[in-house]
Amino acid sequence: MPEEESAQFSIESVQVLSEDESVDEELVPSLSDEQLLELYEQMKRSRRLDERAVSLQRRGELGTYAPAIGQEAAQVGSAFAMAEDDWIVPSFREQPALLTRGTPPHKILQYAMGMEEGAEIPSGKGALPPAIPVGSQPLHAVGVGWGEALQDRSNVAVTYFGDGATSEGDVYEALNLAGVYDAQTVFVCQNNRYAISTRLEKQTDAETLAQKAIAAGIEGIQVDGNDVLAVYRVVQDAIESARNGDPVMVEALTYRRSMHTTSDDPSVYRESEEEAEWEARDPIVRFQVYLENRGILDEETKATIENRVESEIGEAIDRAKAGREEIDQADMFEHVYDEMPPELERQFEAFGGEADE
Amino acid sequence: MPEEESAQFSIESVQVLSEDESVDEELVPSLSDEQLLELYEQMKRSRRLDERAVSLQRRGELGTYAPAIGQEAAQVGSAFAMAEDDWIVPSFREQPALLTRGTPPHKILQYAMGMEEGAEIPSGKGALPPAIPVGSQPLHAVGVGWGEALQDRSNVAVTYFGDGATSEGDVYEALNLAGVYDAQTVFVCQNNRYAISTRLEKQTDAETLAQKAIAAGIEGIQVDGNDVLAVYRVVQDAIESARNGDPVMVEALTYRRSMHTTSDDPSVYRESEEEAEWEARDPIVRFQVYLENRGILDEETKATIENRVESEIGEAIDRAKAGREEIDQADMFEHVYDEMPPELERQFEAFGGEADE
Amino acid sequence: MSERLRIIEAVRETLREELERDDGVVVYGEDVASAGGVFRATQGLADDYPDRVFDTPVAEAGIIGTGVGLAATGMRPVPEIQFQSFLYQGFHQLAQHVARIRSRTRGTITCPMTIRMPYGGGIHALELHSESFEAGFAHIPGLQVVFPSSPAETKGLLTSAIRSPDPVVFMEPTRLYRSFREEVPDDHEIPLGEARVVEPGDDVTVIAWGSMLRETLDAVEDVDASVEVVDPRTLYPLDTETITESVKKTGRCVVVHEAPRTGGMAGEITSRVNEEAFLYLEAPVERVTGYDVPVPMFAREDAYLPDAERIEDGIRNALEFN
Amino acid sequence: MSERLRIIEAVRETLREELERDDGVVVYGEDVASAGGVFRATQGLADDYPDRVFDTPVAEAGIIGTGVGLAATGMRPVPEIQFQSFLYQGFHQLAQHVARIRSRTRGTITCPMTIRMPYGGGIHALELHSESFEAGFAHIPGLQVVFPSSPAETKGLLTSAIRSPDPVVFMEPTRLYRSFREEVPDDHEIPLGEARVVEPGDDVTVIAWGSMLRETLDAVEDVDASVEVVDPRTLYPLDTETITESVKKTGRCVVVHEAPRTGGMAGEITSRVNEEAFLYLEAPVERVTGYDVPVPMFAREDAYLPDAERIEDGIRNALEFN
Ligand SMILES: Cc1ncc(C[n+]2csc(CCOP(=O)(O)OP(=O)(O)O)c2C)c(N)n1
Ligand SMILES: Cc1ncc(C[n+]2csc(CCOP(=O)(O)OP(=O)(O)O)c2C)c(N)n1
Ligand SMILES: [Mg+2]
Ligand SMILES: [Mg+2]
Repeated sequence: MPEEESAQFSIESVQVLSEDESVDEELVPSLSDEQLLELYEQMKRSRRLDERAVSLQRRGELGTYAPAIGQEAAQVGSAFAMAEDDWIVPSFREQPALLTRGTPPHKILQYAMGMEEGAEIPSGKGALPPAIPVGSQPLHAVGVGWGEALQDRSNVAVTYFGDGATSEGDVYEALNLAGVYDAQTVFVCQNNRYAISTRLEKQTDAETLAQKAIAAGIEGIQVDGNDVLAVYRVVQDAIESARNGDPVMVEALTYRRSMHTTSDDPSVYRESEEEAEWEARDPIVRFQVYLENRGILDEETKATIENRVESEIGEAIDRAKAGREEIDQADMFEHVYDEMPPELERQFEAFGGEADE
Repeated sequence: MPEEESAQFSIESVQVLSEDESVDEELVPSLSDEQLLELYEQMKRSRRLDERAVSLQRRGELGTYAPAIGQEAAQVGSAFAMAEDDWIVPSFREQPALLTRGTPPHKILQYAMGMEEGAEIPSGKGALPPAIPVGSQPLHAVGVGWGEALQDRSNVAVTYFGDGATSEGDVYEALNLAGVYDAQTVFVCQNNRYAISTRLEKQTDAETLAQKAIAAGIEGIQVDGNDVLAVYRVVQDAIESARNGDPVMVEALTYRRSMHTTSDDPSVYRESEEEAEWEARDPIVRFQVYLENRGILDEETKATIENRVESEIGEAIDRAKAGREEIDQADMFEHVYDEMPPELERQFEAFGGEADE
Repeated sequence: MSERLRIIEAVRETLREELERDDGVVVYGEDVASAGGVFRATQGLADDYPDRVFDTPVAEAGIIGTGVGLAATGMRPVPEIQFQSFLYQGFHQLAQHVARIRSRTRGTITCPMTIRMPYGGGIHALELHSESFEAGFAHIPGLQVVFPSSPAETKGLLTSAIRSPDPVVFMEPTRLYRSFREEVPDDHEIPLGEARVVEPGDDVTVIAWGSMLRETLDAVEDVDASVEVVDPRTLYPLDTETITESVKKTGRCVVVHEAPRTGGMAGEITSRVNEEAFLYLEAPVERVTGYDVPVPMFAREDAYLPDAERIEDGIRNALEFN
Repeated sequence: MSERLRIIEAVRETLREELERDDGVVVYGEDVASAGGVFRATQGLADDYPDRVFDTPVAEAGIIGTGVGLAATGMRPVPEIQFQSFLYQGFHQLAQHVARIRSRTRGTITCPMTIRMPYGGGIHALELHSESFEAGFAHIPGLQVVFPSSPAETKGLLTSAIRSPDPVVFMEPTRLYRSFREEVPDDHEIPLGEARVVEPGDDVTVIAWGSMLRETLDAVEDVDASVEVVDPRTLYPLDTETITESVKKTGRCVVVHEAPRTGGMAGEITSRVNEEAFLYLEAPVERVTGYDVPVPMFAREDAYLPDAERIEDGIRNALEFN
């Protein structure tokens, strides 16, 4: 003092594969050809699932569905960086990440069929279910990352949310508490430029979303979210840091190429030129060209992958539909409490259900 | 990109009167001798009110009371920078600011006597009442600053909250919305180092609180909160900026020298050495020496001020007590709705009240 | 000049008229301006009133909390919460400030805010898009809780809500938004706190609001008795008199709501009927309600929601009790 | 070895025992560790369990929300909310996640969390330190709502709450924290969902919980009739059977609560009594409650709170009804 700078901050931004397909070789993560192909295949699988799901919805087979088209690199790259026992804490558009973590596609479809079956966590760990309230899930991820630390385990929680979610107080509380509790938590903010119809400029005056982390005193970093290698690299580092008790927020710069959900019509609030621009930056295409240039991906492999994805998703659709035929309406009474309380039992009986015991 | 700095930030810190009484003359705000003495007198008045209130509470005359002892410069300096029609949006420890804005001390005492009378805003504008939920008021100040702008008025809202409050999601939402709405709002965060027993280090990993503003993309600045001239200077600039639609967050570095409230015993959670250190930095003493050195304050003036404050507060106590004798218990039914709904009227009658109309 | 409108259109027309009539009215919420709201309730309003119709960030505490400040400066905030369950993000602002600022300041600061939001099930939406927490809201002194059940009711009640000097939680039945049209008079105000006898009858009183009123009217057609159907319209204040007068006449009463049974408004109405019409009651007040379970996702939602059949059963129970 | 304890001490001893018994238990909240809580309920615990007793930032949504995650990792979070009204800051986490994660995941993720908090008036505290929103909590399926009314009850109920596989909202009557001592047995568990007949009687049933139970017991002494006093202890699940058995015997019923009347739990109890014991009822169920006003600041708080006198009046009304 009298007038001095008391603190300084900066936000870094990382890209490995640029849009013109030039590559920063120093930053390329060390992944085997198989792993690179797996990244590619997961992105393709997710894209195809979303496409099929949207048309199923149009035919009345699914309820409201939120496609992640355009965000595959941000999600697959980050989820791929997780270790086996790490936790994923999604919001509601995380098909690519969930598939990468091993959720079978028929479960994702069942969720979209309005079946709680699709949100089961059979092992009871490693994941929390999709949940709809925007911005509310990062706090759970902090709890998980804190709980793992308290129990001397090294697993981290990776949570996903959008640009819009950063306006919710909960997200800020989560970042701040993560810092205080040294929670083993990584925050992946997918800045896809829109919260339904609302452009990022209307959510905040902040020039980056990564700088939200500064308020919490934790690290914030930007990454090109359409560059799967950059995402993988940055999130891998973030996970390593979080494993040591230093939580990180990653802002993945991407774009929601499709509708917000199947109830939405983006033409009401944005220009098709903008969509075309981002089509040109599509994360799958960019990575595909990279793999082709590196000689990892040829037409045959591509066809094999496409066929595999196609048949898997076809089977998943059949399986999801078959599961739907079997649902028991009375199930809604079963999972509210560990033991059904008497008042609920009476309602259950009036409903026509029969108690298990 | 590939790896580049995408954004940079810094936080400034301002001091005019240093602890050793050296003065940065360039930064001294241009205030007349009368104004300087007024600042001094308001600080004294507030200190004395708090002291008397604590002893009244000890004698059972008041309920829980939250003294602002040690924070007088942060509050008086900032409130003094406001223009006549600006709005003050307090939390619950704002006696110095409220007195400076003209709230009569007997109202403050009545509030502490558990009387809503003490929270009346007779003109219906220029102030919101004290309110207890931590961190919840800044959003109101954003609404006020936004509403004034929407109605093409230039008044600003100045809101007060503590270091602890910055952990609440609401405070972050307020900062962020202020940026988005260009709200005519100034946020005065009094970092008095404690939220009840909880030290600042347990609230956040952020090294300053001013950097919370970075998350919102608005300006944040630190000021020595025990230096009334620095506070006045910084907040005056902030108000000017807010009047033009650029909200500012000011972190005033100060110390809660006394108990959290009269229900609290700080010796449970902090050392008396720490308290002694901050006694040495007392904002009133520092400013008094400055005024003496500048030859503005002599013993006689000091005595006059002390006597005036003493008798005013004595009168305020009498007046508050007299008001307490007159309260009508049935009033609680009167101000819930503009017109008492029938169910409430029935309860009111059962209570023994009589309808006005 | 009256028009045949749907509920969603009645909302829009009312907002337009109130924006026109009172330049303190400000309409804001998530996706309210550029997209006209996710149900298009506010479509076009931002074009005509660009300075008083706003998109907000996704921040419900902020939406409600800033409204308190807007109101203090003399405006009439009419925020939209995208779905009722997301008001919970701002529940503290509602309960601690919106409902209390009048009493906190002895009437010197008030909060004439109307919080509009779609509530209830029946459109096969995502989880947490189908709740109806009216009992919780009605339990907070200082609030008014209003339920339109048709386009004309929407116009009349929303007009009164916006003009009311006190805050209103305005619960719009999602599944009726586009389900039918009705003649909607111009300049229509329905006083808050007055119930409506929708169908007169002598054997049993059925009380239902919002979307459950429609189910009830369906149910009544199939019941072989003279049923009086009462729509309370506002749950706070609640028009006890109209309800109890009806029960005094019929001696039997059924209350219908979508919300879970325990703690729902049927309990409150039962209490009031007990207090005012006990000696006339020939049967216990029958409750036809949602179950004590979270509204399930849509594959099981229909099983959760009371429908005409369950309402018929309830009416028969009430009629047959001896 | 039993001890004579106050409620506040019973809370502390129970927390200590559960921390000792189960190393998944984690106790956290504002000022809970270094200061031992603003009422000293957690005093000393951080010394003995420094790795499982924590001070948190002032962030109630965070306190509740992180608990969901802690629970998922296998811990048993026992957060303290400093005063009941401040749970509202985390209401969305409670209603959207704590209450629902079991049903959302078909029982594969659960939330065995016990949220402790002081509720109710009577200690002349600041505004918003005196509320009791139990009716709102009991209306949220998935939660259990528990009210201790004495030191032994506190021990028995808190032990069961912490061990329960489902979330509990545990409402501690602030004004009874230090008001009396009672013998508190070791290793005491009271099953959730079982009411207690505190005093047997034949003429009228009075139902009261938490601090209102004490007022009721005072009132009963001055009433010239045989009064059966029932403490439901948990409002969800609610022991309908014990309540209705009592009313079947007495034919008359009074429900007492601090919360505002409209939408309060008395309505629910009235409904259940109607449904199960209608033909036994000789008088309407009488409600003795707070008024439909925000709990006023303390200069008027006593006028708000039901006291022995108002309870006596209520009992007389119930007895005299013909
Ligand atoms: C608390 C809450 N408020 C509002 C909504 C309605 N809503 C669903 S998605 C959404 C926008 C979210 O935007 P963003 O966080 O950017 O995620 P994205 O949809 O782009 O993936 C909104 C407002 C909600 N689900 N939850
Ligand atoms: C929402 C809410 N949570 C908790 C409390 C209880 N409480 C009152 S003051 C306080 C600490 C506030 O600390 P800070 O913001 O630093 O303000 P200070 O007391 O230092 O002025 C707490 C936790 C409250 N009043 N409101
Ligand atoms: Mg988005
Ligand atoms: Mg503080």
